[in-house]
Amino acid sequence: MSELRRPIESGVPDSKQFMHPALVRNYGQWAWHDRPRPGVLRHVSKTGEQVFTVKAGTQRQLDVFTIRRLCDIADTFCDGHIRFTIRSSVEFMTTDEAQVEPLIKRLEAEGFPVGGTGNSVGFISHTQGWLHCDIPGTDASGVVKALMDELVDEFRGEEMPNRVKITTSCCQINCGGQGDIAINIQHTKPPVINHALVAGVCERPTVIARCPVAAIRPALVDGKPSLEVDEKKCVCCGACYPPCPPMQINDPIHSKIAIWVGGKHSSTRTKPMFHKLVAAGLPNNAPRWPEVAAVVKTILTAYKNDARPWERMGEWIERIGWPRFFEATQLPFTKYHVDTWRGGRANLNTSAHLHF
Amino acid sequence: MSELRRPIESGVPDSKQFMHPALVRNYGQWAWHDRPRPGVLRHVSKTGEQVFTVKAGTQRQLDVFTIRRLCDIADTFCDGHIRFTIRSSVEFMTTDEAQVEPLIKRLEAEGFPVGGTGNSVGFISHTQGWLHCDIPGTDASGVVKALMDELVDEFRGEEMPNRVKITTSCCQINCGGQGDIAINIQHTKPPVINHALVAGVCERPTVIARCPVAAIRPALVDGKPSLEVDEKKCVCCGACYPPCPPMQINDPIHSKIAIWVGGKHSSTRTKPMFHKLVAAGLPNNAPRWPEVAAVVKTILTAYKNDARPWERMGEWIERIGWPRFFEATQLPFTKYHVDTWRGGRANLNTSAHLHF
Amino acid sequence: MSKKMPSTPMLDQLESGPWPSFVTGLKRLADGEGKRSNDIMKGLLGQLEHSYQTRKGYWKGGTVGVFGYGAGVIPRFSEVAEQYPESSEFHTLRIMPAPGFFYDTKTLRQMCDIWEEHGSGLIALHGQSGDIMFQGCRTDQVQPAWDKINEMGFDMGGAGAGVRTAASCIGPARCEQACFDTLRAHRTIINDFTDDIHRPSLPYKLKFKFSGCANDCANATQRADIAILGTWRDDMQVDQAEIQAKVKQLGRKEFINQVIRMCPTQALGLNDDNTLDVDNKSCVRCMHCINVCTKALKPGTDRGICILAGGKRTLKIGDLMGSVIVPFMKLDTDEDYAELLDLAHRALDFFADNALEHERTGEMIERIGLTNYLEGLGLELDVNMVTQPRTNSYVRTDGWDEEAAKWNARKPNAAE
Amino acid sequence: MSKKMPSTPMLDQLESGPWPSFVTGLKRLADGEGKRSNDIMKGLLGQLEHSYQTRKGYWKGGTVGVFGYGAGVIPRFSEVAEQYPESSEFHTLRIMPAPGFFYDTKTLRQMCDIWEEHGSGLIALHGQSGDIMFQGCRTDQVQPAWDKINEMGFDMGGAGAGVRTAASCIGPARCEQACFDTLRAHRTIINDFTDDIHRPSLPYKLKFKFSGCANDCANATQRADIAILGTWRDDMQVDQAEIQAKVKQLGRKEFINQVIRMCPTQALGLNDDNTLDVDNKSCVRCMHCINVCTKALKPGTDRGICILAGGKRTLKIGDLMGSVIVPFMKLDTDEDYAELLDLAHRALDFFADNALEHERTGEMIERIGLTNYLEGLGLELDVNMVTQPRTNSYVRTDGWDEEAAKWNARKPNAAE
Ligand code: SRM
Ligand code: SRM
Ligand code: SRM
Ligand code: SRM
Ligand code: SF4
Ligand code: SF4
Ligand code: SF4
Ligand code: SF4
Ligand code: SF4
Ligand code: SF4
Ligand code: SF4
Ligand code: SF4
Repeated sequence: MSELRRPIESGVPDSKQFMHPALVRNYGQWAWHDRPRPGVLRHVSKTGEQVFTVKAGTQRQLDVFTIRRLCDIADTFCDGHIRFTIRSSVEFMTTDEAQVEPLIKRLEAEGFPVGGTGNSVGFISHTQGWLHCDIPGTDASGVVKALMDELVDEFRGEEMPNRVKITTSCCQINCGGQGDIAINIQHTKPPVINHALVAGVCERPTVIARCPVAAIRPALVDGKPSLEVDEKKCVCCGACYPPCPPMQINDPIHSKIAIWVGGKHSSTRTKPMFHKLVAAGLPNNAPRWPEVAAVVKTILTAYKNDARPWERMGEWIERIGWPRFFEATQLPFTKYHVDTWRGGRANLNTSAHLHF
Repeated sequence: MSELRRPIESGVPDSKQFMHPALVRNYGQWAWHDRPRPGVLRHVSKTGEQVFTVKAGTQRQLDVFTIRRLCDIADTFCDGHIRFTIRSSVEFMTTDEAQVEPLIKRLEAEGFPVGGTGNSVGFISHTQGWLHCDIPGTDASGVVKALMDELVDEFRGEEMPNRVKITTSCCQINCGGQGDIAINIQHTKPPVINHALVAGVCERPTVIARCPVAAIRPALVDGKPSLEVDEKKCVCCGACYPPCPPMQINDPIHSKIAIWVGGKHSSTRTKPMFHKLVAAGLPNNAPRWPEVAAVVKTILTAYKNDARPWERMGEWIERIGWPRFFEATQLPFTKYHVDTWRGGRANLNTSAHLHF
Repeated sequence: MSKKMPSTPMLDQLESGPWPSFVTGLKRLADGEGKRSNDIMKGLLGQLEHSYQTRKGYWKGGTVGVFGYGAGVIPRFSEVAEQYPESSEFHTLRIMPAPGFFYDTKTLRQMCDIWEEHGSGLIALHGQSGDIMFQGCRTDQVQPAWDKINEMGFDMGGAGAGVRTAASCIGPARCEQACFDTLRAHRTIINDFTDDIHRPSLPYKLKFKFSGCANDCANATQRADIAILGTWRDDMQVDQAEIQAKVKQLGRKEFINQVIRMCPTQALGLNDDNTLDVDNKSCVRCMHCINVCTKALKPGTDRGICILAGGKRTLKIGDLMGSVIVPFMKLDTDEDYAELLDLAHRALDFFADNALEHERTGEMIERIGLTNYLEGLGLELDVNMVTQPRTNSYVRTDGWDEEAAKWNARKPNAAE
Repeated sequence: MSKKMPSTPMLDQLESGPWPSFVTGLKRLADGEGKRSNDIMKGLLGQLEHSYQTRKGYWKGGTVGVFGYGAGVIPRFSEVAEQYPESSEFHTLRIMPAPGFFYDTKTLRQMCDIWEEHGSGLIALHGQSGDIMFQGCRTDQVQPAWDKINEMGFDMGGAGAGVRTAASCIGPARCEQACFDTLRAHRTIINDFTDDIHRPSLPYKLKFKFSGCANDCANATQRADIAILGTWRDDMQVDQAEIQAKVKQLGRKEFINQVIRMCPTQALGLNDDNTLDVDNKSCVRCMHCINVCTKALKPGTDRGICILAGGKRTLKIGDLMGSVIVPFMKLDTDEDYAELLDLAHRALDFFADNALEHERTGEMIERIGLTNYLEGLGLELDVNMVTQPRTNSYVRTDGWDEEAAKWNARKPNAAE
């Protein structure tokens, strides 16, 4: 094709051309659903027609060979239709109940764990990390693989009190978003500035404007225009690093991992909630991050043992109280847990509501 | 006595010397209570002893004649013991159930309405106003007398869903505090500065520091040091007026009355809540403030008709939703209702929770 | 001096209606001759009517006090003294009542007599902070009136930038919910701070309030710099037979609605046999179910106090509620009281040393951060102090390991 | 060019365990000769292993694009290209899938073929914003790869300071809860904004997301500048017989615990005959009871959307959730869709004109105030936009009467 080909500005294609025909037939006609077993959804239409969905986990970062294997399965069982979920799970749909078990067997045999439905631990939504991003403190795919290996039974089962949505983010920008559990890089030292490069690479006013606590000021270093950071003010957020790569924030030791819990996007029961810091200072221990896995599993165990049906992580903790959460998980509570950001006072206990 | 008498720095006296002996006997021994009828409490001790309390309304700003009349009643029925509540109601206690009815009759006969217990509208806690304060925008005692005249049946009965605590404050400093309904002065124009006096009376840095929005700056007016106000910034709060009386904030027309609802001190069920603005721009219409009374009664009627047992004003509105509150009261909702103060974003609806 | 009753057409409109009228009271005080109070009140009625007519106040402050004290009198001089000379001075003496506002009639009558002789005869029972306000005194009568009141056993209350008069709920004197002795705590603290009440030298005011339980009848949480509230840390006391009676009385559906459904933390369940299933670990001691079932439910037996700091009204950063600085401490023995007193002194000292001028405790905490405040008071951080941990990652955490070690080194929860 | 497989001892540890391993996938791609993808992946594995060893990333940005568009390619140049020359350029093409992430295998296989030929063979399904991420492309292959993908009927997604790729839940395609057609709304809006996706010239990014109900499976509230969620404004649909069956299944106590007690607004009561008492006026359309009782309860029939604006993550003032700017609008007819489109354009234009550089919609609203934003978009204020009215008296209200008149002049609630 010609180098000068004009793009066809077509936007997103119509989904119906790709959908399983049963979905097209019953579009907007669904009456109810249930889950015959973990990993399987049954949606029943007002017309009486049923669609079975079998859901399986993937690695998101898919090589073409894996995609083709998924396609083979879809060709065999689903007339060549396949769908991915918002969390990169794969869904196979069929109207034929008899196909469900064979489909499950095949998926498991090919190495795709079946599950992720209902009150399971879903796949961990994650970000780019060392594989692709220009500012990452860790490798999200690696953290997620290591963790999913440990959590696969919770993915396959539906034994949690409610859905568990875990996310990871490889820097504090948090492309992974809020989660019931969020596993995020937390830098602990101010950026290390390569003064020789600043003048050449960075638009200084832009960088200064990016700092949330106004800790950066222009400076002359060795006669060259550079920047300096007020280390007392700096909250080590790394926001200056993308616009100014010479302000290196990543550090093999001091870029730690923090764990946050109780984020919730849904407006179900409670209003949506932000996740809350529970653990920090965990080492960025590639390739399998055992310290992170240990904390995540401790939290999940406490939740699983104690929460009531339908309570999301954050709701459970609100009911039992944060004192009991820290007690149950044996995580230390420190001054860093006390919110100091704007409006942080709202997170103080301004009541006689106490948990003992 | 000598002009040079040294004070006896005795602090507060021991309460027990004034208490009804039955209270001293059963101190800390109370088992339960109920309310045989509105205006009357029965407290039963673990020892089986009972104390009946008859509660009545007063005008708080008491002349000695009225106090002596109350004393006469206490002498007749309560062995000379008498108590006031935190909201300036008067309480008469007796162990003799037979005395309750005569006591009630006597109080009512003497012009003290019996009530204010349980789910009634209690006496309106109020502040000094024109009677005594140096910065008031209205007369709290007058507003309260006018209102209690209208609400006396609600004081005498217990027909509200829960206790109703009303407060008034004669300036935005809000000595009356939070209330289920709070009736407070709200200034609507910046202070009018008497420049001739500023230099002589006011410490300018103190005044400047007092402004919550940094709207005041030093200025030279007619060659004299004075102050000026950035009227675009000024939120007409009146905070500059006490430290600088030449910055007159009170105005017969522009000092309006605003009504706030849903304040709550208790940690009962919900955490304590601040009151929320519902109506403003009401005229400061002495001596009987009919416009204020009308709004208060509308709010109370809606609450009484619609709230469920034990719901305080703010809890009721949270359940039914603010849209329905404004609908039921027919009060206008304006841009001024949208919180613009620090942390005001927390009062926006960040969810799909909607009331229709 | 003798003077005619002023014409008060506007005020007169506040004499009608069923509620006791303060105007009638003022007129009764004015309606006579010879007594000091008669004269003062004639002037006052005139000025007040003038306020009603013009919708403006006409008092200004000044400096008036009693010998030996730096505060407690609120001076009021009239800006329209030429028109109403009799009330040209109308000062208030703030006097602290006994905790819980208890009186015998002898005391009250004596107060009336003093105030008729030296003042206007107008007494507020009580001011919003809890003072007896002897209102309307000429400058020359302040000292003699005070001398008599003080001799009766009463002391001056707070004003200005000092410790203020405290308030407490009736507590164990007549309330089964009281989890500590509000009256004793009130008296213990206030009587140890008389110097700071009478000779104010703080950055701004400091108020204590005492409520026996989370119902907070003393409005402590929102109106006190240091709020002391009763609570308990063991299980609540349940009489299941009385619960069954209550279910019967209300009906099942209504019992569910009023009790089960209204518990803020879903700590209650209704068993099929109409007994109550209480999950005490989830309960936040809010008092609701206990209030509804006064006979069936009671606070636990391991009672004590929690302390909140920083409540206040609007100036200058917006209203603030107190927030928890001590989730639980016992308050039974003399040693417990001594410990509380000591803490109160630390709070005062830290405030004196660290607050800016005209800054209240709550604003100071907002400025310096809760953890610095706790450190300043020598208090240990506790999870109950937060509604939730931080939601924002903008914090420098390189001291994490040390802080974690501190936590691990001590018992992790005040409850244990 | 032919090269040996790099040694990857650390990465190899991510090949064990039950979860599908991306490392195995990368190795499979690298494990061969001749194909472009084989080479690129050998380099990539080397660099990634180096990252694991040193705990640092080695990519930097740059400028790479396709003809005619200003965005959609994320350029990545290696900082360690000398060591790993094969992956010295490792750009990503962001391609928008069909709403709801539907594919047929023909399409997917075709994509695989293209990417094996022109790229590294690594495709993310999907990025957090919803793009197909064709990762690992040399600069010279970007255009040819793009040309083929585009010819297939797919278009480039967003990057930089423009409108971004949107996401929607599966909606009416397979969910009984869907209160509007998420897929149609998604396609309608995005396909009208292609210019703003492909030629970004906004102050900063702008994201749309679409969820069919308050369960918000698309994470719209917290992750979209403009979130569109389904809701209803009449009464929910109740099948009382199915309720009774559910009560029987769970038992009364447990039904109370899981349904009645968990409703956030106490809108549900359990009647003594095990039917449900729904107070629709108190219901906030949270979906909980409907989720529990999938057969017995359904959203009402008068369905539509609500719109929230301003959600985003941490930079620079802290995480923000969207807040309601349209409590309800119908979205059935073509006219309804046109109206939504028009509103979306107003939102974009206002953002373009008023946001500061690198300021998101939420930060702009925080800075200018919600009411100014509404005015800018020509939207009417509604009570559902606030959780509660202001709690602070610091506001100048001298325009009260005019504002009140405005309100009184129009219907007071979007619900009517
Ligand atoms: C397939 C998917 C939508 C899509 O278009 O891709 C989906 C599908 C369904 N969701 Fe979801 N949700 C999906 C992501 C989400 C997300 C977003 C996410 O995962 O990142 C959320 C919000 C998460 C949050 O709040 O942080 C989400 C919150 C819910 C909820 C509310 C849960 C709660 O109580 O807060 C429900 C209701 C329920 O559980 O009954 C729900 C219910 C459902 C139902 C039962 C809807 C239905 O009637 O079909 C579907 C069952 C799926 C299952 O596997 O059990 N879905 N759901 C997404 C599957 C993701 C995955 O692979 O795991
Ligand atoms: C690829 C992706 C992560 C992933 O692995 O899935 C991603 C990757 C990056 N994000 Fe993101 N973001 C991605 C979804 C998100 C999301 C999630 C979402 O869209 O739902 C968010 C949170 C929601 C939001 O928009 O706030 C997100 C919030 C950010 C932010 C913070 C924005 C803020 O206002 O707080 C930045 C920083 C910036 O834009 O300056 C950012 C910046 C970046 C950059 C461009 C880093 C940079 O500034 O150089 C990353 C490029 C990585 C790369 O090499 O590909 N990314 N980013 C996601 C996009 C894939 C796609 O197109 O489908
Ligand atoms: C006498 C008094 C205490 C005192 O030391 O003076 C008092 C006494 C009682 N209060 Fe109170 N409260 C008193 C002021 C308050 C206040 C403060 C105020 O009025 O300014 C509050 C907090 C108000 C707020 O939240 O804004 C208060 C919130 C409560 C509550 C919690 C109500 C709620 O649901 O939020 C209860 C519990 C209840 O109603 O069962 C309560 C319950 C009670 C009980 C039932 C306690 C008991 O077992 O004896 C007493 C019954 C009194 C009655 O008249 O019905 N009392 N109570 C105060 C009477 C004031 C008055 O004259 O009206
Ligand atoms: C008399 C009283 C109102 C009443 O009629 O009951 C009162 C009256 C005044 N208050 Fe107050 N406050 C009174 C209780 C309160 C309360 C309620 C409480 O203590 O529970 C509050 C709210 C709680 C708090 O402390 O925040 C209160 C918050 C204020 C404030 C605002 C403080 C703040 O930080 O926001 C001021 C302004 C100031 O101090 O600069 C103030 C200032 C004043 C001044 C001194 C006005 C001034 O600056 O010139 C008033 C003197 C009036 C007078 O002529 O007597 N008054 N004031 C109350 C004291 C009587 C007593 O001693 O018992
Ligand atoms: S979270 Fe940070 S490091 Fe990770 S992909 Fe997003 S911007 Fe890059
Ligand atoms: S790391 Fe964050 S706080 Fe520190 S200088 Fe950079 S932008 Fe500012
Ligand atoms: S509310 Fe204002 S005007 Fe009224 S007494 Fe208090 S300070 Fe004075
Ligand atoms: S009225 Fe308030 S906002 Fe206006 S100048 Fe005075 S202190 Fe400042
Ligand atoms: S606060 Fe508690 S203890 Fe004190 S009077 Fe009120 S209910 Fe009783
Ligand atoms: S005291 Fe309050 S929190 Fe505890 S069980 Fe009773 S209602 Fe629930
Ligand atoms: S958001 Fe609602 S409509 Fe969409 S998939 Fe989730 S449950 Fe279904
Ligand atoms: S949808 Fe939510 S708010 Fe409405 S009744 Fe059901 S649980 Fe309650």
